[in-house]
Amino acid sequence: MHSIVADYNYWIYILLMMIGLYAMLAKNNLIKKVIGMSIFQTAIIIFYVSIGAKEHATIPIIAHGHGAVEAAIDVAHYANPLVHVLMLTAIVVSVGTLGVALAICLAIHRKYNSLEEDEIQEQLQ
Amino acid sequence: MDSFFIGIGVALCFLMLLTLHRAVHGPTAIDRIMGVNVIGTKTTILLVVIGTIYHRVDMFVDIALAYALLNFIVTIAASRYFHHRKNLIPKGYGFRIRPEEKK
Amino acid sequence: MIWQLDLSVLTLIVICAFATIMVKDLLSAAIIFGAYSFLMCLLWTEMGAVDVAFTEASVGAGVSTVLFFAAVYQTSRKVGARKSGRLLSKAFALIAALLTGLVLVIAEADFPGFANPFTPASLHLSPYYITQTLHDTNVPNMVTSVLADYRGFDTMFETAVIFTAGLAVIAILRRFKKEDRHDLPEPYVISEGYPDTIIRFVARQLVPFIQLFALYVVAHGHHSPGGGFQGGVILGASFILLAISFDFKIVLGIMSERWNVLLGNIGVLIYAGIGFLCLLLGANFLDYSMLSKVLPATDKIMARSHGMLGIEIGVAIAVMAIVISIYLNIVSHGKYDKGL
Amino acid sequence: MTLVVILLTLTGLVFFFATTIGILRFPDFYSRMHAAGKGDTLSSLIILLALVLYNFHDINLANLLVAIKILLIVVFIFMASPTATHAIIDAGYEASIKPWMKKPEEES
Repeated sequence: MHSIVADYNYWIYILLMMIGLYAMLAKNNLIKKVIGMSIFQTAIIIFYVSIGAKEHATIPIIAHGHGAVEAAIDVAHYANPLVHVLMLTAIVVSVGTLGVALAICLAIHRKYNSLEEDEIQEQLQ
Repeated sequence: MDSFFIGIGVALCFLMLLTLHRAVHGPTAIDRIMGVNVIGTKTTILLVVIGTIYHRVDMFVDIALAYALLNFIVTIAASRYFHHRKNLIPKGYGFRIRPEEKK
Repeated sequence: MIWQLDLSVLTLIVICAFATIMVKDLLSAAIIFGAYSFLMCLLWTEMGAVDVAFTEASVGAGVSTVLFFAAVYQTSRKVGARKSGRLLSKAFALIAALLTGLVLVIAEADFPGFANPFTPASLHLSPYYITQTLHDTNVPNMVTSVLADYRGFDTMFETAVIFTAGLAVIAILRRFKKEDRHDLPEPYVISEGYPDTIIRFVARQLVPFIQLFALYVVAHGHHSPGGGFQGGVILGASFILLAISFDFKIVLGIMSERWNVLLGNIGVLIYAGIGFLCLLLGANFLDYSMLSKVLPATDKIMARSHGMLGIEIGVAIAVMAIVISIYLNIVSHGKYDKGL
Repeated sequence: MTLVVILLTLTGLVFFFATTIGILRFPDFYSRMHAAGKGDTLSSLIILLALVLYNFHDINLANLLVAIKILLIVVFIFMASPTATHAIIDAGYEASIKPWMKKPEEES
C-alpha cells in the first residue's frame, strides 16, 4: 500500500503506456491509433519529469529578485532542469510527428476513402 | 495559508472530476465541448493557485495568461463543426446507445 | 511537487485517457483529448516543470487539438462497426499491452523513489547546471540556458526535426499544379461566408494581444518560463485563430506560402548561422562566448546570454512557420484554395 | 487582509460548485450552457481577485506587475469565455437541439 501511494507517478505512467499501446495495436481506426500514440508519448514524458521531481524543491528558475543574488545555490532546492529540457523539445517534436501522422491519414483517406484498417486491407488485396 | 490553498486546489480538482463526467458521458458532442471549456477555465485558475503555493506567482502567471488567450481556439474550432453537418447523435456514437436515441 | 494535487490530477488523467480510447466518435475523442492536454499541463506545473507546462499549454490549447479537429473534419467522424474477426486481434493486443505493463512493473522495483533528491539522474550532470548557470551565462532560467547553450547542438537538431516534419507534410499533401488535383476531395469549409460578427470581433481584438504576448515570451524566456518553442507555437496559434474565425484566405494574404516556407528556412538558418559565426570567430560550434568580439560592449558572459536570445528568435520563426504550414496543408487538402 | 482573501476564495468556490451542479443537473443543453457560461466567468473573477490581494502583500514593482498580469487574465477570460459560450450555443442551435419543455411533447 505504501509503495502504491509513494510511487503513484510511476504506476500511472505504466498504466497510460499500456492504454496507449493497446490503442495503437487494437483500434481499427487510424485516427484512434494516432491518439494512442499521443497518449504513449505523454506517458514517457510523465516518466521523465517524475524522475526529475524533488521533494520540497522549487521550479528551476533562480529567484533573482531585483539585485539580490543568492551567494550559494543549494542543488536539492531546485528541480532537475535537464529532464525538463529534453521533454520540452519532445513535446514540440510530438506536434511535428502528429502533423505528419495526420497528413498520412488524410492521404490514405484520399485514396481508399476509409480510415478503417481492415477496409483498407480488403481494398489492397 | 499554504494548506488552505492546497485545499482549494484539491476542491477545484474535485469539481473538475464532476465536470469531466459531463465531458466524458455527455449525451451529445456539444455537451462535451462545454465540459472541456469549463475544465479549461478551471485550469487557468488552478495554475495561479499552484503558483501561489510555490510562492513564485510571477513565474506561473504567464502560463495562465497563455491559457486565457488560447483556450478560446479549441472551443471555436470544435463548435464550428455543427454549422454544416447537423448529425448530432449519429447512430452508434457514444459509449452505448441510449434508449431515447433509438427513436 | 504538491502530492495532494499530484494524486488528484493523475487520477483525472487516467479517466480522460480511458474515455478518449473508449468513446466511439472521433470528434468526441478529439474533444476529450483536449481536456487530457489541459490536465497534463496542470501535472507539469504541479511537479515544478514550468517550461514543459508552458509548452504543453501552447501546444495543447493552440495547435494539436485543432489539428485533430481539422483531420476529423476533412475525413470522417465515424468509427467503423465492430466485426467478429477483430476479437482475436484485440485479445492479442491486450496480452501484448499487459505483458509490457508486467515488464515495467517488475522494473519499477528498481526505480529510484519518487521525488527523491538523490536519484542518479539528479546527481551527476544536473548539479553543474543548477549551480553554474548564473555564473556562466547570467541567465536565471536554467532550462533556457541548458536548452540553448549547454545542449545547443541537441536543440539545433530538434529544430531540424520539426523543419523536416513540415517538409514531410508538404511532400505528402501539397499538390502544386491544378491539373494534378482532380482526385482530391473538396475541403470541408466552416468559416467561408459565415457572418458571425461576435466571434470575428473578439478574435480581431485578441489576435494582436496573442502576438504581442508571444513576442514577450520569446524575449523574456531568460528570466521566466518561455522561450523560442513556446513563443513560436503561440504565434502560429494566433494565425490558426485568424483562419478559424475569419477565413483561410486572410492567413494566406498575411503569410503566403512562399513566405511561410522561406521563414521556416530562415529560422533554421539563423540557428545554424550563429553557430557558424562562432566557428568563424575562432571558438567551437555554438560557443557564444566569442560573440563578444562582434557585439558591442558585452563581455563573454553577456555574449552567451545574447547568443541564446538570437537562437530563440530563430527557433521561434521556424516553429511558427512550420505550425502554420502543417495546419494550412491539412485543412485545405494541399490545395491552398479554401479550407477551415 | 487574510480574512478577506479566504472569504473571497470560498465565495468563488461556492459559485464554482453551483456551476458544476448546474452542468450536471440541468435537463437540457441550453440551461446547462447557461450555468456554465455565467458561473464560470464570475467565479474566476472572484478567485483571481482574491489571489491578487493575497500576492499584493507589500507594494513594489514586481508585485504590481504580477497583479496587473492576473488582472489581464481576468480581462481576457471576460472577453473569451462569453464568446466561447456564444459559439457553443450557436452550434447547438444550428444543430437543431430542441429546448427542454416542462411537459414533454406528444409522442409523434
